[in-house]
Amino acid sequence: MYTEKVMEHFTNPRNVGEIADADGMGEVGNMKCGDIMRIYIKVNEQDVIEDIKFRTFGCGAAIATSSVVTEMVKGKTLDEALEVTNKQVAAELGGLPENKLHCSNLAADALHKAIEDYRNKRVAEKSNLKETGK
Amino acid sequence: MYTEKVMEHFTNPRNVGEIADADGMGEVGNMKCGDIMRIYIKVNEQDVIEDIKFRTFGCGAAIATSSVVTEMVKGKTLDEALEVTNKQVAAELGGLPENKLHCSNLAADALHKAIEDYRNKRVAEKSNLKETGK
Amino acid sequence: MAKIYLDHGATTPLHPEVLEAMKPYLTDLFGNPSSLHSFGREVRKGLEEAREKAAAAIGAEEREIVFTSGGTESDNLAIRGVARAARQRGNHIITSAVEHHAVLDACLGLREEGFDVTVLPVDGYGMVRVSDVEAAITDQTILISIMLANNEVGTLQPVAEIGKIARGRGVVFHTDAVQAIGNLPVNVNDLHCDLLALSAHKHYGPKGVGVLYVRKGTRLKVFNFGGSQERKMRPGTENVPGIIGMGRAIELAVQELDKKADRIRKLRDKLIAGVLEIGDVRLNGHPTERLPGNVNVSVRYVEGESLILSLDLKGIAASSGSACTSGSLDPSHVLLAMGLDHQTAHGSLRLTLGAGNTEEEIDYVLSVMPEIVSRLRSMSPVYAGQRRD
Amino acid sequence: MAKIYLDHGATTPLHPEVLEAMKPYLTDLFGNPSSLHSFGREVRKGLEEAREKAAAAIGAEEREIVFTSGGTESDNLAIRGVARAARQRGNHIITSAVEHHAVLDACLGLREEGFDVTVLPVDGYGMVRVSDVEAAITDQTILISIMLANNEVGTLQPVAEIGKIARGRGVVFHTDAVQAIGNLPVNVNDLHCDLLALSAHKHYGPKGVGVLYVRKGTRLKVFNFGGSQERKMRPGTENVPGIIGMGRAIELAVQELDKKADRIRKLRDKLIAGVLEIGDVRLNGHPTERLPGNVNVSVRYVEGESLILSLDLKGIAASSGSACTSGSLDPSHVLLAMGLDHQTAHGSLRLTLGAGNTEEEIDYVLSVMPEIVSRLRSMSPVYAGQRRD
Ligand SMILES: Cc1ncc(COP(=O)(O)O)c(C=O)c1O
Ligand SMILES: Cc1ncc(COP(=O)(O)O)c(C=O)c1O
Repeated sequence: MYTEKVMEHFTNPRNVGEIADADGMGEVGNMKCGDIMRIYIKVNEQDVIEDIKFRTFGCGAAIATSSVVTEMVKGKTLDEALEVTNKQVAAELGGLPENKLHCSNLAADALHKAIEDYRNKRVAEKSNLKETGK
Repeated sequence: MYTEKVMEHFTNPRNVGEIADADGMGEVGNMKCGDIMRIYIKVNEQDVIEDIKFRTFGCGAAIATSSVVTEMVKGKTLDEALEVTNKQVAAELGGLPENKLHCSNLAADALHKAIEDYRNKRVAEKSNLKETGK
Repeated sequence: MAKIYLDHGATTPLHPEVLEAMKPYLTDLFGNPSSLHSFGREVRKGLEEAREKAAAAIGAEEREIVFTSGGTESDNLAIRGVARAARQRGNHIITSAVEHHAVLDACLGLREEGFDVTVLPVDGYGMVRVSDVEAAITDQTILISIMLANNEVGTLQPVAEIGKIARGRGVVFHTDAVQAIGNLPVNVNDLHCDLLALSAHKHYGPKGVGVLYVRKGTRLKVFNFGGSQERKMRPGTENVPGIIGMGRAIELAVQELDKKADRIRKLRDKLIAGVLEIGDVRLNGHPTERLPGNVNVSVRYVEGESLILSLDLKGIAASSGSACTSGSLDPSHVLLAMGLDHQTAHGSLRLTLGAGNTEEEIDYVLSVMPEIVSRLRSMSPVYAGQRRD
Repeated sequence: MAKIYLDHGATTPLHPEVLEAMKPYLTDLFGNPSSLHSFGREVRKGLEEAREKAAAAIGAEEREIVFTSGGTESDNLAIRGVARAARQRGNHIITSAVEHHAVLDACLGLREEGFDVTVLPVDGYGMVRVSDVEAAITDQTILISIMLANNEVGTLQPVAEIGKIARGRGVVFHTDAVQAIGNLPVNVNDLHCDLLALSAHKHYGPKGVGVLYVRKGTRLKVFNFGGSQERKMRPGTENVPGIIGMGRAIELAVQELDKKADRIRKLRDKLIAGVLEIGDVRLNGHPTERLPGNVNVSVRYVEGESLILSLDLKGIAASSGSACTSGSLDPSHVLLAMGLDHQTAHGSLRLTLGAGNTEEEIDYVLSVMPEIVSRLRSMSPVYAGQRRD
């Protein structure tokens, strides 16, 4: 069913956990479908993802895609990270069973949400700074 | 499927053949159903079946019932023979498969027809005699 | 690595004596039972002996036994066969929300053909209330179908009582006994059922063969046409080795019932107690009115498939009612019908014990479970926030 | 006593390599292929390999193969499945008078549901005329079902031509290839068929398993509900050992085709020639366009079942289209459709050769036949009067 790489990531997931002072956090999925993924990122001055962690409630595919996406984008710039798609995540794992392609393959979406969250916060901060500077 | 006794009669049928100068002949069945039985009888002065023969086109049950009925009534009076039913014939053979009970189990009917034929002829003969005697 | 099979609810291995019984029919005794010659007659004899065994096992007559290709076909033949035959008399069917899909979907599919289907709710243990059945019957009701033992949570249904009511109201009654046979006594007269479905591979027989018991006088309209096998109720050359295997398997299932069920029940109770000790684990299904081999629990904060995969990596075969394994997007309809929320349903784990399991195996399972659960919980976003120790 | 099996048209023994392939799935590999754990995954792998083999054997794609419980189910699923799915487009079905009952009765049964069924006649050899098929098609025609090789008289039908016509007219085309596979090349693209039925036990595979080929894009409305096995076309736990056996059997059937068919054809021709020498015997079916192993003759003045019983007493297994063996009151519908009178039809004898038959066996059969025939003729009331030597 699952490829070896899926099972390897399921067995030894990379970057599990939370980042207490994360710059951005993204969550996708819902309990109805049985998949919830949360991704935390720490971004440096050069817009590079310095640290990334995840927590996932879900099946083997959900855990493995979460794990592999953190590995794929750690050290990448945000713009590079935004180019990663769910499809690429599945391909990186050597493919996923057909019935897992839609519901459990949302890790890239969670990542994008985390980046969005980070950028929204930055915008808010900047406007705060501006206001303060005024 | 068939009892041993059926197979024994099928393998070694008694009284196969014709009686050239039969006193009575009865035929039942038709080619549509695939069963035709013909029974020939020779009757003595005491109304006893002295000789009996059959020819049958048909399945194992048809041949075995023909054979056994000839055995059952040889040496019996006509009245006794008329009491033999298809059911008794089947019982004598230790039973027949259910789907054979109706189409292939007609030997008693053929016998009764032969007796009827004999009696009709006797009536005809007698009236001939009467006419001649007149 | 240890290989521990705890998925007897999904299927069981062949009993060695069942395989022995089948072997001649996989080699020399290959004739078609419909053939007149000796090759056919010998096989016909074996087939009819298997029918005798199946009949004897459930208190039926031989001619009331129809061999099918499995539980699914038996259920469909029963439900759709009765519905179509009784169409003139009424169009109402009663079933329950916790039936196997073979029953539930067969019933629901009939809605398209103008039937009115009542799907009865169950209580928190997954049990149908007899009073609900009674209240649902109308003068249009032609069929009631309620299973004997649930395949997911193991809950036993009050089938004998329901059967009595159905009989009293002149309604045909079908019961799916696929999971029950070999685990509890099954007698068609005690159950007052008109139809009863079995599947060999759930009781140490071969896959691809089942039985539909059809009480004499029960009218079915069949939907497969062809030869005159099984009194035309089930045309097609018979799965001879399968039927021979089914006959032997059901004979053994009944013979070994008491001995086996008691032993398995003890292991089950030990397993349940041990798993509950992990904490934040709830038992699904009835505490006592359940199959001797069934353990079904929900492990909070964790998803079922990931539990199964983790157990599999330790050599333990289990199943779950999570969406990921139910073949649909929703988790088990049985767990939802019992009132579980989605998270709890997704976190369900079914361990079903069978003849081959030992106490050592249970000990092993209990030794690895806590670690597996805590690893998965440590990854879970819902656990992190809501720990309740 | 000699034991000579000449009823391969009824069923065949398992090829020893088929049994070898099945064995692991009767012991260790017992998991349910739907299960996620290793027990299930291993079995799933075997199942999908069997599917590849079946697909390769007939030039299909894997996802076009549906495993069923046999030829009867395949035929019913094809015919009734298409009819119901295409109901909106039309209500006309075309089949032939010499189809197996699984096809013929499935079609005729649809009349009850408002379908219009044309049953095409055949010529004296039992062959359908392509022009008849063409002429029968109307704008209401949704399905044509014509078999590839006849099970009783062995006549091969012009299926490739019929398929081309059906394709051209946009009509779904089903062919029953149950008797053909292993005896002649079967390729779904050369035949232009959308559906094709197979049954393992006719080609040295196990009883109780078959295939329905469903060309992608062909819509079927299934009538069994339950699990999601076989893409929901055929729910229920799979007959795993059966499917594994089917896969291996069809692979072997195709591999060994040329070698086997030529040898059997020679034996067949010898047997036909020898039986015709008895006198007042006629060959039924086409002299050349026939299955390599099929001998079907009518022995005048003699009834078929009594021939079979007599041969059986000599250790020879044969069959007949006489009423006594057809399961109905009439003799074979195939022989009657070919224009045989009742007597000739009742006197039919079918000897079907297979992989294991030898020339010595044929010699033996030919040595005992004359005596058997003359004994039965000597008992026959129709012979006595009409001898024509
Ligand atoms: C309660 C119940 N009914 C019916 C079935 C269907 O049986 P099968 O898969 O053998 O067709 C099953 C097994 O899956 C079952 O557990
Ligand atoms: C041409 C043909 N079609 C269909 C069938 C039905 O196959 P089964 O009996 O395996 O269901 C048979 C065999 O009896 C056959 O010869």
